[in-house]
Amino acid sequence: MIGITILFTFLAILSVAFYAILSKDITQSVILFMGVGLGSVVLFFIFQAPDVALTEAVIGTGLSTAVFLLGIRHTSIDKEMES
Amino acid sequence: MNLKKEFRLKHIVLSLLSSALMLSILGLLSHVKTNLHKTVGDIVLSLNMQTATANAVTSVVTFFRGIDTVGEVTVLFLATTGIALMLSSTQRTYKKVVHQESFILDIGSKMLLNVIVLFGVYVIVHGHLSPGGGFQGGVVIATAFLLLFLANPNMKLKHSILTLGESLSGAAYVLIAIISLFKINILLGNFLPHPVSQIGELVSGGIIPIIYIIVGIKVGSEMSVIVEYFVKEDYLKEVPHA
Amino acid sequence: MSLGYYFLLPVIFSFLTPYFRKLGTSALRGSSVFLTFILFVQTLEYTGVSLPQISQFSVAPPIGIAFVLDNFSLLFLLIFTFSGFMVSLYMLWYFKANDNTNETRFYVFFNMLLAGSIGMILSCDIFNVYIFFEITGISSYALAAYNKDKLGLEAGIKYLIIGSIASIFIVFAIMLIYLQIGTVNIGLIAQRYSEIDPKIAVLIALMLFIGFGTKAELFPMNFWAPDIYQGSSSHVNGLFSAIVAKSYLFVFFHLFYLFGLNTKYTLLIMSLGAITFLVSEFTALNQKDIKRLFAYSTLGQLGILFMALASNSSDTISGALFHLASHSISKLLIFLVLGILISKFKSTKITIVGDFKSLFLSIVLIIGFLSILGIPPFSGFIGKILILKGFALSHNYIAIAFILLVSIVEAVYFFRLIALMLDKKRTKTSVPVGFVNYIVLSVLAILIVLFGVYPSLLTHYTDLATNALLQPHSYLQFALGVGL
Amino acid sequence: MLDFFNSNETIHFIITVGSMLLFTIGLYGIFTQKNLVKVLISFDIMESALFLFFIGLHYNFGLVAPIVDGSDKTFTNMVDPVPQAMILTTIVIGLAVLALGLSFGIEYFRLTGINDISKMNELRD
Amino acid sequence: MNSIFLLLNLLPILFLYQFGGDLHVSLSLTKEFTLSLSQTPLGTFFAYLSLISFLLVTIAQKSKKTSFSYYALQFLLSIAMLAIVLAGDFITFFIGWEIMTWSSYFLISKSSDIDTKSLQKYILFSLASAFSLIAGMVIAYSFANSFDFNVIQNSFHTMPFNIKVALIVLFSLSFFTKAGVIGLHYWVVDTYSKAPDLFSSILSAVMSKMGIYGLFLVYGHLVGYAELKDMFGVILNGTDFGYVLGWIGVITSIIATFKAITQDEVKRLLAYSSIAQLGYIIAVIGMGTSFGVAGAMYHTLIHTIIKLLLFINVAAIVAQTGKNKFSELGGLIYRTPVSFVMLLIGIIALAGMPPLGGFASKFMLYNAAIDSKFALILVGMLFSGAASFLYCYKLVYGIYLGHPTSKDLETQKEVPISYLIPQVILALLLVATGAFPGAFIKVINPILIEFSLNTIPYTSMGVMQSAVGNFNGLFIISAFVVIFVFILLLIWRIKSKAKNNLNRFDISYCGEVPSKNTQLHYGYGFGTDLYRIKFVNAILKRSSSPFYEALATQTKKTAGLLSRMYYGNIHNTMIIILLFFSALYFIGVN
Repeated sequence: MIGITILFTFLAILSVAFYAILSKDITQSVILFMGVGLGSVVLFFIFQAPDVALTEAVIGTGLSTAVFLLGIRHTSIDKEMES
Repeated sequence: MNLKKEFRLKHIVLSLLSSALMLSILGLLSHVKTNLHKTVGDIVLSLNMQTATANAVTSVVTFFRGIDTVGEVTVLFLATTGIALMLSSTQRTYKKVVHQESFILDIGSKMLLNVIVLFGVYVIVHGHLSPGGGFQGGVVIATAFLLLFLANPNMKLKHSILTLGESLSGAAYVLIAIISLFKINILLGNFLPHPVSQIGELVSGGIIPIIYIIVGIKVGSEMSVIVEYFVKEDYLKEVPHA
Repeated sequence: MSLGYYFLLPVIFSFLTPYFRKLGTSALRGSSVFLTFILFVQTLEYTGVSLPQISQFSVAPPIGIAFVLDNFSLLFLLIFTFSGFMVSLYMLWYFKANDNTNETRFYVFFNMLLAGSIGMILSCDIFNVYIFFEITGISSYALAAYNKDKLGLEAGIKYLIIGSIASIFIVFAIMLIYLQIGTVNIGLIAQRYSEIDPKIAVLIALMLFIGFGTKAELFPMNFWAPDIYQGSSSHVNGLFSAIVAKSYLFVFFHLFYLFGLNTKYTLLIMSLGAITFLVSEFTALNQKDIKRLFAYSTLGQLGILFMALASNSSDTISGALFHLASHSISKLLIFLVLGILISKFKSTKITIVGDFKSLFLSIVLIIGFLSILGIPPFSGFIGKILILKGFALSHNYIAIAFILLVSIVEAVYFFRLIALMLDKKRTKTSVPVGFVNYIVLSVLAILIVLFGVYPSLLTHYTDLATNALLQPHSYLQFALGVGL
Repeated sequence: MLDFFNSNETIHFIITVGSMLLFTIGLYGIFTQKNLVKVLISFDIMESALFLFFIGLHYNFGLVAPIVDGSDKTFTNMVDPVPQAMILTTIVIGLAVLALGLSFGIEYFRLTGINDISKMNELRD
Repeated sequence: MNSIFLLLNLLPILFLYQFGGDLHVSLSLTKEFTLSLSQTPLGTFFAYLSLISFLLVTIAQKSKKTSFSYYALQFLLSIAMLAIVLAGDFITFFIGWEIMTWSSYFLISKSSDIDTKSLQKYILFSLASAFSLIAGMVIAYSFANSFDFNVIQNSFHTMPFNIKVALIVLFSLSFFTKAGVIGLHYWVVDTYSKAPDLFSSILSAVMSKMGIYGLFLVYGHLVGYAELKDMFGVILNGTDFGYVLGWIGVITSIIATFKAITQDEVKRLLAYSSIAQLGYIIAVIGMGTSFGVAGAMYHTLIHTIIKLLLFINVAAIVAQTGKNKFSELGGLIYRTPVSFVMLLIGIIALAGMPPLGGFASKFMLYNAAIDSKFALILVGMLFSGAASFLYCYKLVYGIYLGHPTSKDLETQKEVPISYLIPQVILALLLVATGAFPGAFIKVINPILIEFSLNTIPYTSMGVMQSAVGNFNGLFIISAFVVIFVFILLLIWRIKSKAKNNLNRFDISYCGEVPSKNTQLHYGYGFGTDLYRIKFVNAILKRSSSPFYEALATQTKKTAGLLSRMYYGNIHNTMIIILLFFSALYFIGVN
């Protein structure tokens, strides 16, 4: 069961990461990147690493996504034009 | 058109190359030994009982590899300073955001703040007993502030307090290391009593929970500063283009 | 004093800088001078102590982490603390003469740059080395971008991206090492490195090579380096050239010899070093920006050092270490003088060298130039002749011919600058030097001359360092916790 | 079938392949993407891949997290805590570098309006 | 200031005299390097030569306003040269060599009409010479395990043949560059002509001799003429090696002589003349016979004296008139008669005419060629010697004879006495060396012993022994003095009768009345039509500068090509790093 979970989580992470890289919209790729973080959290949890999972949860998916989302407003041209 | 094609070609070649590289590395990595007889981790686990810390990861982070954590805290501190250097400036003025006072948002965010901060404190304080610790808890506290900022953009943090928390906790961490040198002649040693029988209790593990609390304060204040700078960047008055 | 202070003291000083600032700018500046002075004096004290020395953190290695000081790291420690002390003195002048809005932050980065570099050379735990690598890295990114102008920020971003690549390689290597051997202690790794599956051993070596080689500015990985130097302030370049690059170089060759890679990869690294030297000296010919020019010069000298340090023969390595020390001092001197000129003329064209009128500055600058060119009686000569002698003893005449031929190219642009300086037809403006700079620059210049005429002052340490590098037995013992 | 999936070799294989593929995706991102934010994301993906690889290979069936609860006070049959501690440290460092890079990017964009790293070429001969 | 430095310059001479030819000091620099001074007869000869030259030039500087740094650098230069000639090992030698290089560089840069290009030329050639030297010395070290001359000398015969050849070639290249052998002389003319006027004398008279010293050191001391003979074999009566050097020297002197004749600038002419004279020395230095060494050594001495005299003379004229071209000078004989006489003595010696020292040295040179039976080389030397009459004549005619070319030349006064003192001393030295050529045998014999060659028999002060017969300098000079006095009396008698026409436009008897702008002085055009002779034209047309210019252009192009790699695109840099990694990976792992 664990093996299958790992396999499918990896598949999910891979596809999300792939789309995060390919996506033209940066906001979208940041959100998708958060998906990578979420998948990692699951995997870390499965791997019996709750500390790392918690860290990845608050940092990888929480704070760094927030920082990215706040940051990309000021580093992309299309957003600049809107305001 | 031609250029575009070339560009795609470059991409295809590069991606093929990177996949070839990774596939070949993959082939190699199948040689990686997974069952080692005696890693440092095994020794650490066998020694961990002496530290009277229920969470072995915590004891590794704060004790066995304590200087790593000092370094890590320093890295965060440097990053914060760097971000402050970049995003704070005397020429920058922030515009007053027309902020619709929303009762629910206001009260809701403040209520949530308390809960989140409490959770953060819990995570920090129980770092040596359960998963979590100073880093995680500190970041949780920072996310509480993030929530607050999002709810009320005009809010201002008291920088002097944050700086105080940041500096003093950092200094305290180093001081603990140095005091330990004088007490038991080892830097960052566990000089407080930590009887093994206490394992699993809140007060156990000697300096380990203290260090994690200090780290929590430091990470919390630093992350809050980072969050504040990034949020404030939204409300810059001028957006000059050179 | 415990070795741990080398890291903990700068850290605590950095953490407390906001409060030093509140006491006044002089307290802030004074604190940094004080800190670097203590570190330097402490290092001088270690020269009289029997080495290696060890000081552990928390638990004894190989489980815990310890700082080990052997003769090889002592030499670097001397260079770093001395350079740090000189720069901190120089900063007394710099912030008086220039914009000091972000002075507090500068000192944070400066102290931590020093601490990170020192930690990198002292730590006997490879993951800990990685942490210090990041500390040094982040400080240098921030210092590169410190001016917050277009060029500085660009330099900072570029440096950060390259640093991230390097750190990914290093993390990967550390992980593979841990997976293979189950330890991150350098001593244990060195003992068991031969047990690793040979193909994975190659992969690990390669990743460490790319990681540290990129940061140490080895040829195909150094296209970023001139940009960084051009974008940053001149005194920061002095730090990069005298301390940062040298600390990566230290780790590179420390691991190179400890892990026994010297038998396999000597030729590769020597030839890469040679190419680095050739390409950067040629490229320097065309430069119009003074900082970029000396960036290429630094790259070139690092190329010689790579060539000589990888050569596996004790004579050459001893010479290379002498050359390294001499190069650190000379480049620091040059960059500090350039800092004075740039802050006066607000320009970075190479012509500023010909525009100033100050006998003192001209003399020290020319001493620096001649020393880097390896002309007696300055210290660079001894370094160069020792390296050449070492190559001669191993009958590596190609290396000798190569170094000498490219040195002529190097001479072209150095003497072009000197000719510019001596050109009487240019209108010269007098440049205020500042009291403290007289001291700093003359100390550096005197050291260059002193090491040139009385080299046994330094060769004593370089010989010891070479022995420590090539026969790392006692280092390995200490890294495993002997001596506690 | 489930037995096949529940062997150590299999999950280690899955982890190795999966994380290296993730790493490749990050590598591909670095090769092709020029937006600074995208590059930073690629770096983060590569780092995540490494973390998964490292933590995953230290997991074997039957091992538990290195935490004791009050009742059972022995540290046996547990996952190696040292890699976890190292990864914890690396995650935080990664965040720090990322945030710093982003702040550089913001400031640079404010000055020049450029977010493409291949167009940052004021610094040249 | 001048007197202080005069005294300072005296000090080393006294110091050297004090030790009386037996100075052996050593100072341990590091555990491998020792700085050692070890006096040899050869070194002593060159030491006195250079120190006395410096003293004389310092005297001449008395009336020229000179800064402290100039004097200090000049003193440093003299000490550096002392270190070179007294060095007992290569480290000392090289340190002296490099200090000489850069101190002279800074001295040259003090000139008012120096430009960056000439400075670059000078320093790059000097450094190339130094680096070739350093390459030689470390290669020698790799076999001898020491930089000490004696150790290298003892272990030289144990080295493999190709290493021996490499060493000889490297050292020769280094010293040839300093001496300005044709092809490597690219820097010489510009530097000599643009250096400060008095410093040119040191460059030409002393510094180029350091190259000669180096050649003597290598061929005579380190390698040894016997070893040279063993290595390369014998042709006619000299060594094969000497034959090659002979041709190099002769070609150098012929080309430089013709180039000298066509020059308009006084110092450029002297510079080419210097190259030509050093060519003679190089022509005989490798012959491996006593007379070869003696000839080279004697010519070294004489050339030093002559060039000091001429350059000081010219420097005085330039300082007095502010003009340094033949086309701007002329007719100074009545205004500066003493200078004229001095220059006359100088060129008589330079042309190798009896009775002065120049003749004795030329005699020795030809003698050496005859002794080795190198007939063609002798012919070449004679040809070049004959051609050198032309530029000697141009020198005296262009400056002193003919009509003054401008008004201000007519009111010139005699040059200051401080310029004249060294000239008089040097002229007397020329007379003395002409009169007592045998005295030199006493100097040369210890050197010949050092080189393990046969000594030249000594009969008396005035007689020079040679392979083709003796020549009695004292007799010749007495005869010449008698004749000279006779002619002088005759001239004086005629002159007292003739009327002295002082107006330079009073030449209307030619049927043409010159205007104010008419050039009346044609001396400067002397020799410019030589290109009509096909052979000379072939020499004059060719120059080494296109080669070096092309080299510089190519270097620049290469630099431009390489610098395109560093074009600041961080994205590509990343890709290159990763590609490099994969390349190494595929090579290393598979």
